[in-house]
Amino acid sequence: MSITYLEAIREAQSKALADDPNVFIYGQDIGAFGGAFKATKGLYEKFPDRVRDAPISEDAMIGAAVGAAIEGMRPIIEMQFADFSSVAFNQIVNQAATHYWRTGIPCPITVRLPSGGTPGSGPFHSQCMETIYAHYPGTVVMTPATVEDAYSMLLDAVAIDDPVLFCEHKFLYYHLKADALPKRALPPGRARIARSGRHATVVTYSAMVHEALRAAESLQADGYEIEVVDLRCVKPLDMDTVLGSVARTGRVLALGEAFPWGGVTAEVISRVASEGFHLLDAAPARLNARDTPIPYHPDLWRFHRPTASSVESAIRNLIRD
Amino acid sequence: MSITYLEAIREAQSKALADDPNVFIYGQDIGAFGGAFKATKGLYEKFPDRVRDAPISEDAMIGAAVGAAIEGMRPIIEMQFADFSSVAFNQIVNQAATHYWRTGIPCPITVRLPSGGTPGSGPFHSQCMETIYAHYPGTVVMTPATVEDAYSMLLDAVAIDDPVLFCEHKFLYYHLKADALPKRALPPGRARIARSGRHATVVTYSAMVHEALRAAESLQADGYEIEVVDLRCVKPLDMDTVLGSVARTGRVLALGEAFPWGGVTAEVISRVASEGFHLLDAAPARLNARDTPIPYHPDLWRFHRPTASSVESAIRNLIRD
Amino acid sequence: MADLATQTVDSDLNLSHAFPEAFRWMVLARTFEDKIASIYRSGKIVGGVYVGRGQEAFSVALTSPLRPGHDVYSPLIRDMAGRAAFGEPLLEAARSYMGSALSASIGRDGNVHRGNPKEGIPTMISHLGAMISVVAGMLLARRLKGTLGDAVGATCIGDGATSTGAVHEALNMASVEKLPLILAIANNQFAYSTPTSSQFACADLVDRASAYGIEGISVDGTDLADCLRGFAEATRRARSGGGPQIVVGKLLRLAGHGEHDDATYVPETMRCSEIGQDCLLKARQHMLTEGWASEADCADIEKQATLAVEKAIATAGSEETPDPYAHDWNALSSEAFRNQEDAP
Amino acid sequence: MADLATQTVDSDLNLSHAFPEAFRWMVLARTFEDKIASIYRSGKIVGGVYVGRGQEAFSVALTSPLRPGHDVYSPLIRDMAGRAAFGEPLLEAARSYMGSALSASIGRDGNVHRGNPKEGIPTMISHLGAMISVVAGMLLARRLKGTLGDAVGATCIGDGATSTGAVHEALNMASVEKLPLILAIANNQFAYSTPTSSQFACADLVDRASAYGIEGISVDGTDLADCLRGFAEATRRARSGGGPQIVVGKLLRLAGHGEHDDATYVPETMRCSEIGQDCLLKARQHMLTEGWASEADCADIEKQATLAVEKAIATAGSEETPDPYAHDWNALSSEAFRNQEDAP
Ligand SMILES: Cc1ncc(C[n+]2csc(CCOP(=O)(O)OP(=O)(O)O)c2C)c(N)n1
Ligand SMILES: Cc1ncc(C[n+]2csc(CCOP(=O)(O)OP(=O)(O)O)c2C)c(N)n1
Ligand SMILES: [Mg+2]
Ligand SMILES: [Mg+2]
Repeated sequence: MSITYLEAIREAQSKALADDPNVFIYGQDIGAFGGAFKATKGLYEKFPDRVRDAPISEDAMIGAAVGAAIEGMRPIIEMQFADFSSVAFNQIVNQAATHYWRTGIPCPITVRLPSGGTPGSGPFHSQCMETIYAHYPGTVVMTPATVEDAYSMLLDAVAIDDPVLFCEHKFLYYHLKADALPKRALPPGRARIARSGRHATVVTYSAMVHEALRAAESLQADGYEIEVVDLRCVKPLDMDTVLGSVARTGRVLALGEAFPWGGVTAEVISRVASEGFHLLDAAPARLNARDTPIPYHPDLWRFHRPTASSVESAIRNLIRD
Repeated sequence: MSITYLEAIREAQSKALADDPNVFIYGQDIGAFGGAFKATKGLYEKFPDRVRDAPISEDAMIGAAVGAAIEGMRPIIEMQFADFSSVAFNQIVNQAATHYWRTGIPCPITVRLPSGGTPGSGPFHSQCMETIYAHYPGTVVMTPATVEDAYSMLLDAVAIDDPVLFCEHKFLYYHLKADALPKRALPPGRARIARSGRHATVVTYSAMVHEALRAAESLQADGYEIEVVDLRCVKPLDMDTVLGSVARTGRVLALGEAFPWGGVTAEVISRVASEGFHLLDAAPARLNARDTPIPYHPDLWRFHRPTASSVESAIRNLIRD
Repeated sequence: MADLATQTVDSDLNLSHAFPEAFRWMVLARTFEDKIASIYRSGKIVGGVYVGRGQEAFSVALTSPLRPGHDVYSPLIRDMAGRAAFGEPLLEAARSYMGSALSASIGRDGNVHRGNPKEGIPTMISHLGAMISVVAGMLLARRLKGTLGDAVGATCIGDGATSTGAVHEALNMASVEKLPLILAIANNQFAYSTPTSSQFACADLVDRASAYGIEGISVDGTDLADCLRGFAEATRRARSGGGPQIVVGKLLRLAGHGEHDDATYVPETMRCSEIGQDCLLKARQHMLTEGWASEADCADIEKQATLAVEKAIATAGSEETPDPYAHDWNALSSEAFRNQEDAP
Repeated sequence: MADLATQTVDSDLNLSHAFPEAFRWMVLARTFEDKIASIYRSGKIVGGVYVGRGQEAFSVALTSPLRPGHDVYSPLIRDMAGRAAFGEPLLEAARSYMGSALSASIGRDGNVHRGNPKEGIPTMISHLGAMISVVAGMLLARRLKGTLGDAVGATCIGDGATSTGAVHEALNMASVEKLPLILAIANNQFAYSTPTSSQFACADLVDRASAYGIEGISVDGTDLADCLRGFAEATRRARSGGGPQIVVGKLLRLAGHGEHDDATYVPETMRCSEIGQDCLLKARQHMLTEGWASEADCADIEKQATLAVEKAIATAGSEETPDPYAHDWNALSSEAFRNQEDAP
């Protein structure tokens, strides 16, 4: 058996629906059609009431999810693309994320954000919005990089009593495959050493984990052992794991696919610099996408986002330093 | 003569309207009423067509501003509170901020965001949103800390051919006074040494500049000379001035009033760590608001945001290190 | 009289019961808010104070047919009367304004930002229009869980808030799902300083109903009886499967936007017109005319209200204010994530 | 026939001129998009391909009464016909799909995301509903500058997009400002897979007009003559100070949502109903019936279209694709800020 990242998301939702009658999914075209990416395929047939097509009203979708959460349900909202959650930004950060703090009543909603670039998707179907949601208090922001995590972290997200932004990466949907679904997983909020090494640490998440792994593989040939930390969750950040790794390697590159100003990489590097300054043997480095919207043309796109080869040069600079 | 920060904003708008027939102001209650904070008082009388009351439609207000900019105008949009721009987030980051890049046609709009906390304002009338807008490519984000800058930077904002988020601080509106409006100013995007010193640098902006100055004043008594850098603009960031200061002091605290995850302070510290690692004699530090929504009760609020005294302790820790 | 778009009024409404009951709550709300306004003016309340002066009839009439504990009610800034009638303890309101540590939000939010979600009263955020979809979601959840029964969800907005995209999305969603949602639109002629002519171009906001294929009712917001009839009918329709309802009240805000605002932009002619009548005085007169109360009874109602208000304010004012050092500074409820994101 | 809410049709419309002209553009649009779809299926276009099959009549009719260079036109994803008629060079369309470095966006955006703001054609973003306020702002600016004259601004959305808050805010704003905005609503029965029954609950989307106090017209979207009459009238009203207009076309999307979608969710009965008729075949038949063209003329029009399309695609396909190394990676136009925010 072989299961893709996308199938893992579907299986997690299927299990969540089966296990808890309070779970329901709401989103555009997710019913009989099974979703723009087929992440809910077959679920409507099994749970016709609890897999519901929404009108094109992202603001109201999140508002309704908060209302349902108040009534004890655990809604999963599928945004058709993460980019369109911009229209629901207010309800996410001001309604959902503040609810527990204002009222003492938790707000267990999961917002699935099909994120990240793929060739030809262009500026409005490619965005990584983890930074936007992580900035606000009251959110948990997950960024699974593997099939196993896509499955187990989505189940975690539904179980968590707080609003979870689940940033699933579209580039990984079909290509990433695992042999089986995991039985056990790290607790949510815990990072993972995806590859161990001793010359430098790359701290990253989501699709960029794979670019980092490819870069590490390639540097192996030159005798460099690169450790790759997969954050899994960008808020909260598991600084223990990050600092533990930096303590071993003395060098760190924070790598992300999002826009360069103030994202996950800034938070990681500034925490490492503040909390682990004396662990550092060289200036910490960052690699992000370029500071423009995400281009449509595949050749521009490949140049806009970090790739194994740009990660490799960034690591080489870091090691040389 | 004495002029407040708020009056400086009004004067700048008055001058912009008088100097250029393509400038107009659009916002809720800004016409005959003169705005919730009276930032446009008297302007409607002078420019009745170009000082227009908008319906409560922040999304459409920004969309309309982009349309007007396409037609060669230079709209100023007043949000009643920065917090309500959350509803216009999509039009700001996806329509306005991408326009030049998508079309080659600049989009000269200024969005005035009355920002930041005051006692009793609570979670939805106190936010600092500079991080949210600075993350996206295609924006300029200004955060004036002085009466002079409120005036000259707002004129800059209107003159700049790109979308400018003008984060004016409500706490400074009435209390901050200057003797006269400036004739000359630093170029936009250039930071300013607000106080010079040699034991440590505080990099900050907006209302926090004054908390930093008070902390520096108090540390002076113990013989510590603290340099305070007022960023003025948080995007683009003037790293030359920041690094120049850190080169002199060897120690840096980044201070901001926004939420702690991934804001201006993260960007500043991670850049200093990356670009000025060898200038640092101690771990760089950050001080932000707490990671909760902004509380209503003044006693909680004063504890939530950094104050001169919490800044002072942060600097003491930094110097001790 | 209530102008009922498609059906005639429910003649079963027992005004002789509902009216005096509602009148009491109106008196209480007015008395409370007058007191709060005067404390505000004395500088003892920080932040904004927004009152429902002139809209008490419309506000109370929305909750009059509701059943606390059974229905959902999401009040807005001018709904002190409706809140009181729906069972909000006066002390809770007082605590919110006085910043008591015993307030529902522990002083985290103030004035009108209070609710009790577990009892069907969501806690409003400031962003106009944002609560309607929350109410829709509560009703949808109950339907999914099979617990909806004949419960309805009621909420209010002003003329200005009708311009928000949020209102449109929520009303449309509620009508697609045919939820028993009642939206009270208080057209008090102004949104802060902005007159309706700069806010919308339809002849009457009740014209919005047809855009959603739902029913709409217009009422005279200065007239308690008309308001009671209109909401009774809307509630009946919603309870019996008629889907979303809108009820538009014509009235005038008899105060500033907030107590800091002297509202000089409201034209004198409007103040002196029909619409500028004080619903409370009219209701009092009606009580006397119908013989539901004597002058002495009314005076007694007013006195009881004053006593209740004074007691609530005194209690709330004597309570501890929140202690930032002992405060729980966690925005997340999950045990695993608490105290993880402390400001560096 | 066009069902005009308040007035009767403008009988002055010279169909014998407008119809054949529009028909030509419909043929060109269909031919072009068929070709693009086939290139997509061969794997040579990356990204999405969305075509206007079945809506060419409605799309072209919107621009038929417009004057390029004078009016504003903001097309959406299914408006190849309208674009062509409004003067968009076919080569520009081809370049966008083929990712030519000479495309207006230099390959930064693709397929339908093209425009020419300087010529009154804003460049769409994907977020549904977001362009209407942009058009409103363009018209407002012209009015402020005194250059509006009798210009109008036209734009389109689908049935699904009517559920966005953005549409509501923009329509309301345009009606408050009484702007000459024409909104074409193509009710093609589906938003991706979602049928109108899950999207709205009003009987007809034209019922939205009264919510804004504006005028609405319904047309048969499969019938070019009806579309032309409806838009001619709406445009006349808008030009003559009548304020915003909505025109709702009933039709069926005769393709998948995108070319990746086989649209099996569209019921066979619907495909076979009146609404499922192909507007292009109907228009062709009408040309013959009215004697505006012979079979040979039509065949010639089709052949010319094929030649034009092949030429445009061949040219665009032979052009350079964007070179990332030589590309200008600046999101800001201001000289002072360029090359400052390079990815660290
Ligand atoms: C989205 C949004 N924009 C702006 C505001 C600021 N604001 C608060 S109340 C108000 C006026 C509301 O008018 P209306 O809806 O008529 O209610 P009323 O005050 O008359 O009861 C405004 C503009 C807000 N709260 N939310
Ligand atoms: C705000 C927003 N949400 C979701 C989408 C994704 N999306 C793109 S097209 C579409 C369906 C649009 O349907 P409709 O408006 O009827 O136009 P049609 O495709 O039928 O022409 C959806 C949901 C989007 N573009 N914008
Ligand atoms: Mg009002
Ligand atoms: Mg459609």
